[in-house]
Order: sequence, then C-alpha cells, then structure tokens
Amino acid sequence: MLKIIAAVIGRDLKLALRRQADIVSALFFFIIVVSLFPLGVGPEPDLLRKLAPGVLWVAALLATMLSLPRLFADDHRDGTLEQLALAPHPLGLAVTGKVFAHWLVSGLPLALLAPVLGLQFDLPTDALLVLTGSLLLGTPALSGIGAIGAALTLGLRGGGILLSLLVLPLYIPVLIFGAGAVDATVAGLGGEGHLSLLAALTFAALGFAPWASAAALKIALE
Amino acid sequence: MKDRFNLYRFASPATFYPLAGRMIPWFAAFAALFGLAGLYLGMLVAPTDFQQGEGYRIIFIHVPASWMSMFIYLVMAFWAAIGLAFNTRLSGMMAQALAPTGALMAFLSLWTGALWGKPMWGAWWVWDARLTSELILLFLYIGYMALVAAIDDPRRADKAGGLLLLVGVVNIPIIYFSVQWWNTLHQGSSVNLTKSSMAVTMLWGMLLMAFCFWSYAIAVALARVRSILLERERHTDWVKAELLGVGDGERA
Amino acid sequence: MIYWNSFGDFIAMGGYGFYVWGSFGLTVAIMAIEPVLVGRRLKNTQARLKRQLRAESRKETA
Amino acid sequence: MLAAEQLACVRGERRLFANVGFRLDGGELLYLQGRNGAGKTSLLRMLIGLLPPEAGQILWRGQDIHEQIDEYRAELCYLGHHNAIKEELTPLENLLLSARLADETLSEDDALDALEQVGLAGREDLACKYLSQGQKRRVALARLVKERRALWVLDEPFVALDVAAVAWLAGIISGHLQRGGLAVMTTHQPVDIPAGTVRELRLG
Repeated sequence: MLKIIAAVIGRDLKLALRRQADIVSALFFFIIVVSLFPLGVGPEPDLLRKLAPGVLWVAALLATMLSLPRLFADDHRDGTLEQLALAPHPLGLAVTGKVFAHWLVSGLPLALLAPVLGLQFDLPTDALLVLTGSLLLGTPALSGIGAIGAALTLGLRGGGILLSLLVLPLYIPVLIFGAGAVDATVAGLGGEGHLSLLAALTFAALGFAPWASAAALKIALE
Repeated sequence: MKDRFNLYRFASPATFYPLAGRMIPWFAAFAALFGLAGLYLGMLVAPTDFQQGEGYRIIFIHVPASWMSMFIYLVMAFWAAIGLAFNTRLSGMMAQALAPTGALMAFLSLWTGALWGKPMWGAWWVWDARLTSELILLFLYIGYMALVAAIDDPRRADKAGGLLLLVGVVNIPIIYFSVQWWNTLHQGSSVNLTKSSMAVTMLWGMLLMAFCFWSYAIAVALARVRSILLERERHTDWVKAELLGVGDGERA
Repeated sequence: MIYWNSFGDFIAMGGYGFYVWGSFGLTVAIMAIEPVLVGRRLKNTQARLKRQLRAESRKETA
Repeated sequence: MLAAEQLACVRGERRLFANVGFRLDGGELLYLQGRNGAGKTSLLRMLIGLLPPEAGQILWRGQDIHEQIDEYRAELCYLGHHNAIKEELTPLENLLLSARLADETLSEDDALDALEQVGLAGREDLACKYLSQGQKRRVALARLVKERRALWVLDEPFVALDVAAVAWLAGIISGHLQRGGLAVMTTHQPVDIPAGTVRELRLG
C-alpha cells in the first residue's frame, strides 16, 4: 500500500523537478499578489498587520488553484492515468500519492515563503511562526479538496474557471481557521484552538478527498 | 416482492412521465391554496411585532425560502446518493430539475434577508453567520449547475454532479460551523436577531407559507424533470408513443 | 379579524413598505416567471421532438 | 477463460452495439474489427473494466470481472492508443516506473534488454520528448517484452510502426499466445500472427 503511494510521489516529484517553471511561477504569483496589497491599501503598519493573515491566506489559496488544473490533466492526456486506474490496487491510493506530491511542490514552498512575506506586513515573530504553521497544516487540505475539483472537471471546456467555482466555496473553512489562527496570535489570544481545528480539517480532507477524487476520475475515464 | 416491483415501475421513466404530468396540477393548486391562506394570515390578520414593527412580515417569505434552499439541496444529495448507489436513470434528472429552483430559493433568501437587514441592522449586508452560509450555499448551487452544464454526456453529468452534491452535503455542516465560529469571534453578539415570542397566527402564517413554497418547488421540479426526460429519452419507444398520443388527443 | 385599519396603512406597512413590498414583489415575480419558463420549455421540447419524429417517419415511409 | 455475454454499449445517446458476445481461451487471439465509430475502443474499455457495460457481463475465469476487479487487473495488461509515457522522462525511467506503478518487479537489466529489443539501444537516457512518434510507440511496446500477465488488451498496436517493428511485434504476440496467454486487439490492417488460434469479431 505504502509502496504504490511512494512510487506515485516519487514519479510526480521527478516530473515536477524536470518542469520547474510551473512551481516557480505559482510561487511568484503568490509573492506578487501579496506585495500588491500594501500598494492598494496604503503603507500604515497597523492596517497591514490587520490585513496580513487574510491577504496571505487568500493569496496562498489562489496560488494553489493555479496548479490544480494540471494535477490530473497531463496524466489524462498521455494515457498514464488510465494505466494508474488499471493497476491492481485501488485508485484512491495513487491519488493519495498525487495529492502528497502536489502539496510538496505547491503547499510546502508557500508555507516556507510566507514568513518572509509576512515581514512586509510588519507581523511580529510569534505571528510569523503561527502563519507558517497554519499554512503547513492547512495547505494539505487545499491539495486534497482541490484534487476532487480537478478530477470532476477533468477534460471539460473551461475547466480551470469551473474548477475554481467548485473548489473555492469548499476552501472556506480552511481559510477561516488558517487566517483565524494568525489573527488570534496578532490579537494576543493564542491560535492553538484554530490550529487544532485546522489539523482536524486536514486529516478529514486527506482521508476523504482521495477516494472522492478517485470516484470522479473513474467517471471521467468512462 | 410486490413492493419491489412497484418501486421499479415508478422509477421507470415511461411510468413516471405521465404520473408527473398528473401530479403537477395538484401541487400547483396546493401551492396556490397554501399561499393564499398564508398570505391572508401573515399579511392581513397577524398583529405587528412589538420590537420590529411591520418589517418583520418579511419573515413569511424569508424563512420559508431559506428552509427550502437548504431542504432542496438535501433532497438533491439524496437523489445523488440513490443514483450513484443504484445507477437509476431518474435520480440524476431529479437532482438537475431541482437545482435551479433551489438556487432561486437561496437567492430569494439572500434578497429578503438584505431587505430585512437594512431597517433592522441598518445595513443591506452584514457578515452574519446565517447570511454568509446562505451565500455559500448559493455558490454551491451555481457550481453544481455549471458543472452539469459543462459535461456533454448526460450520464457522466449525472454521476459527476451527484458526486459534487455528496461532497457538498458533507461540507455544509463544516462550512456552517466554521462560519458561525468566525462570526462570533469577529462580531460578538451584536447582530443577533431579536427572538420575540411568536404569536400563534404568525407561526401558522409561516408554516402555511412553507407548505406553499414546498408544493411550488415540487410542481416546478416535476415540470422540469418532464422536459429533461423527453430530451434524454427521445429515441425510446415510450417517448414516441407519448408524443404521438398527445398529438392524436389534440387533433380529436 | 383583519389587523389593518385602512388600505393605505396596509401599503405603508408602518413605514417598512419599501422593504416588505420589495421582498414580496420579487418573490411573487420569480414564482410567476419560473413556472412560465419551465412550462414553455416543456411545450417547446414536446413540439420540437414531435416535429423530428414526423420528419423521421416521413423518411421511413418514403 | 474470458467470456463476454450480450454486451451493449450506449455512448451519449447513440447505441453503438448490442448483443455482442464471445469466448476466448488460453492461446487464442481475438481480432476486433469494424469501421470507425463502431465501438471497438468502447468494447476494449469494457473489457478492461473502465466502462461499465449498458447491458450484459464480462466473465474472467467464470466470474464477473467487477466482482474481482483487483485480481482481474493483476492478470491484465492494456495498451491504449495513448502511449502512457512521460515526455520528460527517459525510456528507461518510463519503463521502470510503469512497472512499479503496475505493481510488477522489473530489474534495470531486464528493462535495458527490452529497450534493446525494440531498437532503442543508445537512447535509454534521452528524454522521450526528443524521440519520434514511432520511437515513442516502441517505448510503450517495450512493456510487452517482459510482460507475463495472462490477458493482453491492445488498442491499434501496429499504428506508427515500420515493417520490421510490425514483424517484431507479431513475434512477441505469438510468443505470448504460445505460453498460453490470451490477447484481444483492434486493428485496421490484419497482421499475420504465426502462432495461436485467431478469432474475429466484427462490430457494426
């Protein structure tokens, strides 16, 4: 069971590394969107500190969305998705691998980059730590839920826009608890409650999403 | 064994199409009846609310619309589950026929909520937990309709749409809970609705209106499912017989 | 039995007329338009399919 | 071993075929023929269990394939008209990966040997995007060299191959049949397979 997950992760990471432009452009998108906000709302540190959690989290959400349409599309086009579906083990395991690999190349870099961008918004150190922690905890759920949307819209016209329409409403709880954790830390209330709820969401999403995605992929492959 | 047989008979499109046709006038009549009775009680008989004045009368459509918007989504998810589990043709069509009405109900709930909120809270829109959840529910409806419309093959559309509905219905409690939590953290308890003890006439007015919306939704959805049925099954013998039969009736 | 003293009071809704009638107006409009649209769609579908059917049967007999 | 009974297929709203059935035993090959759009590929997708049939059933060793899907797929090898290779990876990596993902053991020596057989010696370490169409097809076909699964389902395997490669592939399929394997394939140009019983099924 772990063997197949590891094999898929290994394959997707190898492919992502041979096509670094995708990872880098999603990261740049994140950086640019976050940096645009101070230009839009003005440089007052108080206002920026208040906006920072929401801005960083929304930008992370959008940056994740960018890479989702290709999660299954490439494999679908060249026929490897069929081969994965025909392997003698449940497709959900392979999808679990793909979700992890997607997180490793999209969510993880975002989380590692976020504290640097948080400095632009004058966030205190403890808030920066919580920001990184909340992104580390929450982005796997984004990859998981996103995989469902990517599988449902596989091969459809205008799939990218449709994908955001389907997935963004489902991202709301992650956004609320993720940004809420940072917010609470800035306000001096402590973000532990938010973080544990975020962890619960991520576990639920990672348990449930690959199987829902696998079901959607089977529908798309019919 | 006999029950099983009957169930299958009603689930078959050929039986369901004329059955739906016969049921529509009844539900339309119920809707009109309940609506008139509800409006009479709610608008003419019920006394004013001592805290909210006459503005509270929006409740007679706001609450039924909100109930229906949630209820219809649950019914759609129920059909989706049936369709995915038993591979019945009718289920997906039922879900699709309900979706536009459910979306309209969600929209009406938001619209009347805004018109209620302005005089009560002084703002057209507040990020109250209920309004926010309702807005997200509207997004879910729109997402479902967009997905189904984007898929050409009707069977794939049914299955993918059904899967999305199930994912949505699992998420709705999570979304509602998170929005409520977020709301209490940010707003305190400043915008809670006044909970006045409701007069009996008000309660009856609201229930009657809820029945009206309920019958209305069933009638509209049945009419819509009839068009979808004809469209989908246009190559089958029963549709041909049905259409030619209708033609004969008109000529006679 | 009836709560209102005059028709004018009923319309004014104690100063909330705009909000109350705005809500009821749109609801009534939607509930009037939606069934008409759905009914027309059903009629159109029936008529179109019947036309197609006739064209097919003519082709078969010819 | 493989039997199909009363299969029917509906795509969109078109009924492609109905009442299709056949039996296939060890050492036998089924040629699937028919004009474009007759449902050849759809039938193949039913046989590999991706497309649920509208009516009828498919039996493997006497049992419905959907009741034993993982066991069935452990005995199944499918080659679609997509090559199922990754352009960014080399032929060697592709071969090793597809074996790993299909839960098979394939040593690097075996893989190199297979690539040599399909005439890709010296190109093992070149990313597949630099290969020609025919060469990419050969990478996909190299899977068959060490493939010991009982049932091969091949969708247009001879497309984009030159004469020598066609002969080579026919030999590979013969070897498979001689070992008692089964094969189902679609093709526009019937190729002589030297060994095994050949059955034909015409759709449409």
